[in-house]
Amino acid sequence: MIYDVSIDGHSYRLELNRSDGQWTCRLDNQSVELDAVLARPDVLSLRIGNKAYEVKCERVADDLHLWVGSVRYSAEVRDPRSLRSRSRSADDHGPRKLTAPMPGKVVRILTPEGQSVAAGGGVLVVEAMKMQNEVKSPKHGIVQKIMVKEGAAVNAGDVLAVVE
Amino acid sequence: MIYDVSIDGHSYRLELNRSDGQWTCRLDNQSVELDAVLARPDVLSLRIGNKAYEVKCERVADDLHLWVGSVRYSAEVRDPRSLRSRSRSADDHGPRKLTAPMPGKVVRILTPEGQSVAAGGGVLVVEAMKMQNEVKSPKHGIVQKIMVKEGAAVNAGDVLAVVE
Amino acid sequence: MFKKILIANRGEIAVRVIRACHEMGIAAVAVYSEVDRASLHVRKADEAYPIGPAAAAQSYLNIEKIIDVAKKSGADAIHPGYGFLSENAKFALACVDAGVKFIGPTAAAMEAMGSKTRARQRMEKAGVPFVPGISKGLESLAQAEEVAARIGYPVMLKAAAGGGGKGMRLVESREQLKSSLDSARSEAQRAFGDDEVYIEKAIINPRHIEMQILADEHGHTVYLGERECSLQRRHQKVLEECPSPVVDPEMRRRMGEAAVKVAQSANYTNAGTIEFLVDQQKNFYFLEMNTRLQVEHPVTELVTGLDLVHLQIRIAAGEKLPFSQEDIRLRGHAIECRIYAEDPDNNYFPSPGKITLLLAPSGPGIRRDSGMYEGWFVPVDYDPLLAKLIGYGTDREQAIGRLSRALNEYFVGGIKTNISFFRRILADPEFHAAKFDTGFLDRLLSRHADNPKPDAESQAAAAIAAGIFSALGADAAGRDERAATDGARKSPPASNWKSAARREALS
Amino acid sequence: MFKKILIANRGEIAVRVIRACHEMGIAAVAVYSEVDRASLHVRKADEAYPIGPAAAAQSYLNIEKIIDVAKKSGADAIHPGYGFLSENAKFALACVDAGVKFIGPTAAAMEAMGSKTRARQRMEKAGVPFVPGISKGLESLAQAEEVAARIGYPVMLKAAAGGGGKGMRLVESREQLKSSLDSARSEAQRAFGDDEVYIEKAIINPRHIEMQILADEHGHTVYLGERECSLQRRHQKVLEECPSPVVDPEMRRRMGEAAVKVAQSANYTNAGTIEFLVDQQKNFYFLEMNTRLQVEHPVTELVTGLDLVHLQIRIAAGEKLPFSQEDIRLRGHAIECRIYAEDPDNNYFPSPGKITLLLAPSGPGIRRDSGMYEGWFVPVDYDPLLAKLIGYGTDREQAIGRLSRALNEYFVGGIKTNISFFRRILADPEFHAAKFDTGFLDRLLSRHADNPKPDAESQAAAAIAAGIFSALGADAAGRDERAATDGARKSPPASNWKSAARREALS
Repeated sequence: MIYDVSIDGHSYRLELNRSDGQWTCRLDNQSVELDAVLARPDVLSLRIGNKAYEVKCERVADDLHLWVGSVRYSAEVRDPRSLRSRSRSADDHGPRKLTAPMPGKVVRILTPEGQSVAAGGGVLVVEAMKMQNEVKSPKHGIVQKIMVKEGAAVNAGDVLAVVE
Repeated sequence: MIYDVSIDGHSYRLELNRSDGQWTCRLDNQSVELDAVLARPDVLSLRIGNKAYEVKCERVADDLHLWVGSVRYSAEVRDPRSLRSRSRSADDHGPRKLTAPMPGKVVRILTPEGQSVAAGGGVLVVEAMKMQNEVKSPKHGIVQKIMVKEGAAVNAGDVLAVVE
Repeated sequence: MFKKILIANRGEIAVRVIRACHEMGIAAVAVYSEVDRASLHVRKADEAYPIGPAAAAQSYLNIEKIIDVAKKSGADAIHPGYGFLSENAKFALACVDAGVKFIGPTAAAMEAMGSKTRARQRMEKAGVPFVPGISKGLESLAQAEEVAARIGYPVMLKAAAGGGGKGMRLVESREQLKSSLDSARSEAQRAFGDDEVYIEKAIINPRHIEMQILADEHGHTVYLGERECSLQRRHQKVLEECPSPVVDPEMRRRMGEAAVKVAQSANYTNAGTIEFLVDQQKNFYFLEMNTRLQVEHPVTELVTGLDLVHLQIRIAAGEKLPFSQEDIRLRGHAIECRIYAEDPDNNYFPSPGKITLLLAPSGPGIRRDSGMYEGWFVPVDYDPLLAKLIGYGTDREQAIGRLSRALNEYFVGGIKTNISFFRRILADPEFHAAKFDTGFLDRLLSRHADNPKPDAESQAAAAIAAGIFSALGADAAGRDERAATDGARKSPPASNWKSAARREALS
Repeated sequence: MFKKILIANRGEIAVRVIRACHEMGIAAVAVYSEVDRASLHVRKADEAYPIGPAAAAQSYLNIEKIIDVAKKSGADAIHPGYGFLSENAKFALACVDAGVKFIGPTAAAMEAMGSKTRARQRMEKAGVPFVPGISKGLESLAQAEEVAARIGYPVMLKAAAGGGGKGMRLVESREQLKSSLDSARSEAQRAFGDDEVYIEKAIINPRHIEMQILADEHGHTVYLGERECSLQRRHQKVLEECPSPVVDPEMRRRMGEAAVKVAQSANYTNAGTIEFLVDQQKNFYFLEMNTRLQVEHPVTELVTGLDLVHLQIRIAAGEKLPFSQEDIRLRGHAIECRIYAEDPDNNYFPSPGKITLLLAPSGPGIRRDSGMYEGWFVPVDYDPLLAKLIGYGTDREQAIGRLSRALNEYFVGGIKTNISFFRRILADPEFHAAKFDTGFLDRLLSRHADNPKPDAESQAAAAIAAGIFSALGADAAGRDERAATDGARKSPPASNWKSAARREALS
């Protein structure tokens, strides 16, 4: 299996195979001596050579972060041969979905359907605990669809709008 | 649903029904005001009237214990209309299975197949961490079958022998 | 001693008080709003009563309902925790009327210290230093200009009923005074229903240091040492320590004696905290009194070896303080981190949701006071404080070392937390040198890109782990747990949103 | 200071030492046997090296392999924990040869104190009181009869190399002497490969009280107060406290000074413990010295405010003790419970297996040193100590209250533990009154049916809960977790059984 992995913006090409519980691994075409144990769901005990790492996986809505020791990395994984592909990379082509970053209530729509929005421009406002948060467009485009009404309760990861 | 429940040897007749997440409950024919929330698997937050209890369920092999606050009760539940019935009550009729109380190694067979054994008599010996433990017959009878050999590794709950 | 105590609160502080009750052999009565049925404080209580919808005004702030539960349950005392009704004099009076002991000061003492301007007047009489300015609300712009000219710019406008930075304005020059006064007044009116605003000299880069006191009902008042609370974000405390790195025994004695004087001037009883501003020359000025248990009380407990909640209960039960001032000794150093459900990627916006995985630190010198558990849904309706992690050490360096170690062990999956922020603070050389003031954290946060350069090896480990998690798929993911526990509401009922309570301004 | 320390151990003590390393900015190297790959100490280390099969003799006791890892990893020191190689003089020498610092005493000091008879000879010279008897191995039955007649029955036969109650016999009269001597000798030979047995007066209903010492490599030795270790089951400590309820400051000073004398007589360095028997008149007698960190060291840490592992590392790195005897003050009270995987329904037989649910206590005054985690498979191959729960309080009563509260919060699902046993101990009136000796627990366990009469309400709650768990079925059960983690081996490989290691005799 080959993955394109991006860690804090740095891209890796990762080749991983597993047989009999043993992993073989190549990272950017370098062979890596790997021993991995899933201690709990979302918690890996890794040995790379004789170095040991506990890696925890933080999944919140569409955000993926990995904690290695004291450092928290943002991560993106793309699996070219799988449907589990995930990417938020800077691909400006095609429609982009805007999702709720956390549970909350939609209090205001800033850019209605059909209007244009700049990259980084606010499309709607979600509120939790009386704090308000602008959901911004990742690209310049037209707000193709708003999927929620003002006042609607939303969950983390719900699609709120599509920018084309 | 009706259950026969035994707690530390004291028997209860329990009627439980659930609709819309609300429980109705009768205990020994007395109506009980019940509110139950499963906080985690095996952890119940109960309100009986306004009394609050955290009850934890300890399942080890065939043993069932319930922890209520600081007290640990041994429990047996029989559901007369269900296949999930479980009972170790003093029913001397029919064959009885002897199970391993914990993972271990069978180090000795005390009563071979075909021989008779008294209630409380040892049938085989299981060892863990160099400590040895006799598995005893719950009733007087004949050792119908020994399912394991000396030296075998067994897991908690494995059937070791049948006494008829 | 009391037989049964009602805890009029939720979250970690309700759990902390329930624990104290159980440790003393006292039954604990919980109250809970609709969204809190699966909360930890309900699990741990001996009795639990629903008190209404999520909106605090209709539940945790509803005096009538809480007094009603106290009567129904037969509780002989009420502990208010912090926030909610803890500094509400009407509630303290309602307890008296209902014949239930309020574990805290009298309504009269609360009122004496509740308004900042009235408290300043009292300090003036008692001879306790406070920041130069006036002790009454401003009557006019002209008066404001006159006072500001006299004490010198920069000056601070503050709401008399204030807290949490609301109705507060820094004014650098006379030109800004009018618009600042107008906006401070209207913000104070909106936040507290009271537009009284007063003026005082602005202390530049102050430290915020507070003194814990305890007073029994027999006239004995003692101080238990200070807490350094300068590490604040948006006027909210984030990390506190005891002792303060800048307070020496002589300064501690002077601040402590001033604090005792403040408390005695109001006939104060039970636990209380006197907050001081400290300038760069180590002059200290009375700021305000908090007439309740503080969020950060554990650092004092670790360094004094005392249990403040046990002592609050004993005092309220009429016992005398079991020690005198000379018996109190600070030993070692303690630091507290307030763990919030906040998104560090999104300007520390609240991050409620289901906790899918919880790895909790423990071991030497680590205390954890928590209101969360794995599988619980952090409700959107209240303050996002999840837990407090407190590190103790023989000295400050060891406390920092232990806390850093414990923060590396702490992990909350399914929601975002500010844990990584604390790692950043504890790794900061100026924090190690104890060179900070109340503006430190805002400056630290503005230095955006100074994350410690991750080493290439651990970054490669992250890349490999990301691939393994993808390869293992759903089996390796905590969030798709099969067991549908009730602690995890898949989706909060929409009605919660209509009534979302204001985040409590706690300090 | 060291840059990298190898921890030649597993379980909670390996985790505890790794934490200390990280707190001090030192990298930690773990070693692990085949069945320990998923153990917590491997997860927490910076480097981890496999050292062979489950059998301790081929892994954790294999000096060559461990020295080899030390060289390969570039570790500059080795911490042995307790048990395994911690009191092995050959290992300490092998470290010297390899140029790696052994964090503990020298091989010579270990050997001086390792044999009980040689240690007694040394005490005789140093003038430290020890139990009347002989300081050499018995040569004949006739000699045994002569000495027993002189010191008076009852007498105790003990293996010189002994520990954990093996090779030990209480002899009430001359008639029993021959058969007891024979069986003690053969048991000692089997257990320690050495049949040397000596004789001493049997102290009836003694207390077991030990004194912690620390000695740097510059000639300074201090004592850190005593630990009360009388609560034992089958000669294994179960619960320890600091201070001892029967030791007053004067007795502490005398015991402490005797302990320092013992240590100095052997040129002892690093942390060590001198065990005393105390009779009913509070006379104390030297029993033996443990030349390593004790399992129960946390109670001393909580009451002194010091970190013994940090100090062990500093001493080994050549630092001077950062305090003198006068600086050491005991404050408050601490009690430790050793949480074992043991079946209370089955005579405390070991209960290995998968931990399906883990609820861990925390909060004020609670320290938890643990080697387990939810989803982990407790291996059948080693000592079943899972964790230590330590409660601290301003006084003994508060420590008991907090510990009782924390024990009610502690729950381990999937295996059985001795947690309920501690609840029983802490609820016992004689324990509260501190009226106990080394026979207390065995007497408590023999009083079979004195479980606190459960109240009808909580028993009814149990019945209802049992029904609800049945009704909810597998969804409510923790043990059927879908995610197949590697920490949980469904079935231990059969080969483990062939090589099951002897449970370490620790005290």
